[in-house]
Amino acid sequence: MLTAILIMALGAVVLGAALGFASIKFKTEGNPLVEKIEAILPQTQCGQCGFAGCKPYAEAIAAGEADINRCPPGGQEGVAKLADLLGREITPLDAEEKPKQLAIIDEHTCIGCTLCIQACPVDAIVGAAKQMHTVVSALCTGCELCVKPCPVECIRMEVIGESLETWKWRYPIFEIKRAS
Amino acid sequence: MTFTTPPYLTQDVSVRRIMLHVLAALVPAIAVYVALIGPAVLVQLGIATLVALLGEAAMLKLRDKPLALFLGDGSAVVTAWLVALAFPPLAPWWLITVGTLFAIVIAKHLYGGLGQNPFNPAMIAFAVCIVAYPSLMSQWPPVDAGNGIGEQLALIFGQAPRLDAMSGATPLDALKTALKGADSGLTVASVLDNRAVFGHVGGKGWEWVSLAYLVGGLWMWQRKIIGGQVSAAFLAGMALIATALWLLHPDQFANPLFHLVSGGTMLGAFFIVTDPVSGCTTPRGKLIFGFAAGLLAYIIRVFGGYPDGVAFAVLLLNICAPLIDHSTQPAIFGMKK
Amino acid sequence: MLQLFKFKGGVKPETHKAPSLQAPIAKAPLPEQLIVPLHQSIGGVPQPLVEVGQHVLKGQRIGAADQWVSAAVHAPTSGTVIAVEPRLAAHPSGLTTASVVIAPDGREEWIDRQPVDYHTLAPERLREHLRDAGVVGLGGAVFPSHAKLSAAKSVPMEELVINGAECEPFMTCDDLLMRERAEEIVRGITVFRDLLEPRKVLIGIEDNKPEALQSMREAVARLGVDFTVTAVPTRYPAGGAKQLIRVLTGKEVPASRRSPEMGVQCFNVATAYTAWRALAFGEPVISRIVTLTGNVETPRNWETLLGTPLGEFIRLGAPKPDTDRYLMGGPMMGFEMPGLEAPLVKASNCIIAGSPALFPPPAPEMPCIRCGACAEACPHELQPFELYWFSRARNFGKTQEYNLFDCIECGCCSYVCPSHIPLVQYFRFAKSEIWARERDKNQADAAKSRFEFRNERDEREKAEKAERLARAAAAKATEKPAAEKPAATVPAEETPPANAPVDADAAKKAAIAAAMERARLQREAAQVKNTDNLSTEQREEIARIDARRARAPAHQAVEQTDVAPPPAQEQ
Amino acid sequence: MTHYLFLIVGAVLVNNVVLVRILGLCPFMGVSKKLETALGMGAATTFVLTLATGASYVIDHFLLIPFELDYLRTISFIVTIAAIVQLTEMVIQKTSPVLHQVLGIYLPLITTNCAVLGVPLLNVANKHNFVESLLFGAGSAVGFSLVLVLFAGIRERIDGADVPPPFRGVAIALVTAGLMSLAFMGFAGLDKYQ
Repeated sequence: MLTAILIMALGAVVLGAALGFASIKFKTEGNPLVEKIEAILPQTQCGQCGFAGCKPYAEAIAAGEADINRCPPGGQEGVAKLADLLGREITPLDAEEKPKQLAIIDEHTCIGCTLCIQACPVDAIVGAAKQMHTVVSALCTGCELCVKPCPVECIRMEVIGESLETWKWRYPIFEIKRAS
Repeated sequence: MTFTTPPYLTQDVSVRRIMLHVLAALVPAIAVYVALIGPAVLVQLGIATLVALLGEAAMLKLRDKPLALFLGDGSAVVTAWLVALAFPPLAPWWLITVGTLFAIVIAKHLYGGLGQNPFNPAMIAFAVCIVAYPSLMSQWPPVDAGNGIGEQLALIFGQAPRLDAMSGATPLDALKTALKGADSGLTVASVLDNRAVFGHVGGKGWEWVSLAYLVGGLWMWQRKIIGGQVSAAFLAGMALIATALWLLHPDQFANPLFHLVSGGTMLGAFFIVTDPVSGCTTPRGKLIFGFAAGLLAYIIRVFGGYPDGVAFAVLLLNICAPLIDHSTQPAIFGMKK
Repeated sequence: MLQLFKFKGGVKPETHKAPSLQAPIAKAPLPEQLIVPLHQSIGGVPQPLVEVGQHVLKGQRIGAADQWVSAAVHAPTSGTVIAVEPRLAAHPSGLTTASVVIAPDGREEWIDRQPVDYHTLAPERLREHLRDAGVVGLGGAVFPSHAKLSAAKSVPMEELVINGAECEPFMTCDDLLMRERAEEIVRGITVFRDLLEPRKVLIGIEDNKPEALQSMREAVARLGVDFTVTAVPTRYPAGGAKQLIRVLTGKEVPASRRSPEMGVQCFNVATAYTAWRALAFGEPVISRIVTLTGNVETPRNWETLLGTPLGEFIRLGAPKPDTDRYLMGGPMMGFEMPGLEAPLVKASNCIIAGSPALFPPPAPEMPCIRCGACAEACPHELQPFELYWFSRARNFGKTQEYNLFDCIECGCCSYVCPSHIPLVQYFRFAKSEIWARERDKNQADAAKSRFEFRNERDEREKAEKAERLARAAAAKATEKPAAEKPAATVPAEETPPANAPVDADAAKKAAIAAAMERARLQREAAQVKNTDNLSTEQREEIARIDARRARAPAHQAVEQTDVAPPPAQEQ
Repeated sequence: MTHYLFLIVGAVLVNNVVLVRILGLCPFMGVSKKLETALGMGAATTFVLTLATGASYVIDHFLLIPFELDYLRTISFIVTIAAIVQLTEMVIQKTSPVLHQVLGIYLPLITTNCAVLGVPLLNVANKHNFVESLLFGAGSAVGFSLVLVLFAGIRERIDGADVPPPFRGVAIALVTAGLMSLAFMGFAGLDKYQ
């Protein structure tokens, strides 16, 4: 009995020492995964995931604190990509998927309060106090963060239409049933 | 808005046409087979076809796919015929039913149906049944058993004792059993000398069935339904190892010709390994696939525990196929060295 | 005899070329209206140079190339501009594109055409001249030709390949052009040769066009140039630039490289012809030869003004009653025109009237059985069935692993597919999805950097403000003793316990500082924010918006300033 | 020599640890969605398994048997394996963070992977000597990695297949594993020839 205890204790000590040594020798810092996750997120910085921007959300995902299905601009496809990266199951998006949008300021109503300028996370609104503002459409991510702060409700979101440059070939769908 | 897609020109090719060619290529072998064994073969083919079509229809219905289109493509019938030809001709009706259903439902439709099965359905049917019912699957009637049609039907539909009439085994099995028989001291030559069982080269009568498969296969090759590389590689793989071992120990190993014409070699070479869905598709991949399958088939039939190795060899290579394809991608235009 | 090489794959569909070869090229009559899209070539969108109501002359530039890879567009005839607006484009999408609509005056009044002797021009001027004459690849790819006319710096130009193969079924416009105007083509090639200085010039023509071969050989002999006119075996897509280069030179140009890097360049015969017309006659590209064939009573090749609406053009051939669609381009790679209002453009080499009998509706798509017929037919030696498998599953990463972007969309794979899978459609779908993703990704990256920049700026501003507050507090503290002395006798609450005053003072100072800050911001705010780091387009956009705002009723803004909350309120 | 060959062939193919002995299914199902991760997991398991068989042989023969402590065999094996796994995890985390993230939960799971415990116990049961133990361990590990990689290849392809919805994902993967197992039955008897 005693030998048994002794031997087990000896084993524990040896293995413990080895592990302790390894934990010092192979210490890791930082998490390169966050960057990979962030690269998948659409960078709208809209906060719809409940985090203050894409990076905090990426950090939360990497730490296992947040689900991967909370990014509406990324859509179901973003969820699939994240699931693929992280080896998790694909879950349905935790919100409604919206087409890509663009903020438009009605320049006749705008009073030049600059509130939307402060709200815009990507500096896509230009203008000055008491002067009308406008959205630089190429920079707008469609995050809707400027809509709420406007005191006169002059900002609306418009769905971006297709042009010849952005037109995409459709997925070939053939009605097999009808054909047969 | 719907889009029409180029090319607007079409030519007369279809899956149905390919499948009909395969069926036509099987006809000579079936004819010889019937002449040797009797109408039992046709009964088995009938059962398999019926079950396959019913199973296919049920699965299509369940999966909400167009029935007429897919039933008409002929792929289920091809599977059914291959199952029927791989099974012993006097096996009970339920055995072939189980096999065919397994092939159609599990090996084919669970993976999405036509074109998507990673394993050859007919070989899955054979493997399942030989593992589950080894004795029933090993009972091959001697070619000159002289059973009448009534007797054969009774055997298939289970109203006769399955004893003496079924005493035969395939030539391959007979050879293996004879050689392994305890201290028999027999050599291959002496065993094969028994013309009553082994005929001229590969088992009495069976050499003619094999020849018919070969004829059908060559016809398909000539009609460009099959490419021929896989078949050639398969036969080469088997011939190579058979020749090597035969030259080393002619007493222990049968000659390569015997192996080429016996068992499922020819059926496998032209109708099984040529299945593009579960096989390899790259030029080099096809050669590797065929060669390795031939090699493995020989190893399993000679050293393993089953009477023939074609089915298992093909299934094992099916497992490897995606990886072989992946690692043998041909160089594309402009990227060759 | 030139040694020919082979390319793998390819198909041999029935050519259907004979009907439209019966008659010589004819000049199409002036249509009632011309719709000239500004964007007719690869590259930048030309800016309109004309306004509604303006009278234009035939050949007058109406859209200027806006960057190096871009080509000008011209008025095809004299007349009045009646609209500059989006019109239906000759494009499978059915979308519109900015177009100049011209009502012809019927006088066909030319601009002052200035022939130039290209030998006197510096190569750079010559290229600009071609760009401003709107010379683009007329084989169908419409890549601006001047941008292809420079040799690579490190690789000497070895072969100049001239493409007269015309492998698409039905199409005969190049064939007739070579038969009738071989000399001008050869002269055009001479220009290209002088710019690129290749060692050899190889003209490849499919061997099913003996008349064209004959005519080109004669022209080459007549002009005494050492170009090699070679018959290449008829096999689709021998007229693909990469395939023809392969056949004539043995070189294979992969998708990842440009052909000059391999010492070879390729032009279509019609391009050489228009280049010569542009130089020797001062005529910009305002018309092209268009084959009108298929389900029509009188198939023929027409020299047609660009901008002719499809509806007017097809009347020339008298379509049969069962015609249900019109294809632009060949039956292998072309597309269905979205409507009769769509105009003919520089890329319109052929219009085929289709009927259910001529082009039967596609058979239902069956699953792929991996038979490999497509891989055998693929001239780029791809594995189309693998590409299909992953495109269908939207696994785009895998499609790129299998070299999706080397696909030239020739349609051979779809043509031979026993399962009737529209493979090319799947590949186009995958390609445009990948491109869209690339765009999104670039946008996301830009947004991210702007977001980070903004955050940094916020931090900096906060820090600066804190510093200012601290400085202000320090200043106040030095002032304080002086201010406090006279008030020494006031009640105790004015002089609270030891550490309390700091807090109270700080609060007071902060309030003052905040007020000052507000005032400062108010002053500063008159200046527009966020205007650094803007690209030219963005500046232009702002300029346009400013202009619009200038027109907007000014009083509105004034009235509403009253309701405005205090500006730049932070926290 | 042939004896060792048969031992290895037996361990890799005939008695494949996953498809015939049905051990170690957890990582087999979990880490076979992608080829790269399967390769990584295969390498990690091969490393751990070979090390574990060696270490457990040493412990068994120099500690447990001399002191007649065979009743502690299972627990001491588990502890040894756990330590080796922990070590591997640290090394992988340091050298390949992405692989570490991808292997995720499965890496610590090697600890309780029945294959890793099963092979040393089989060694004891079959009375393998040290070399045999190592070969058997390495063979089993190679067999595990082999089928894992092949399985990943098939799964990547099935991923694009039009599998009926109720069978998508793990269900069809299990069916596939079953059919692979069926195919591996073809090897039966190969290690017993003559």
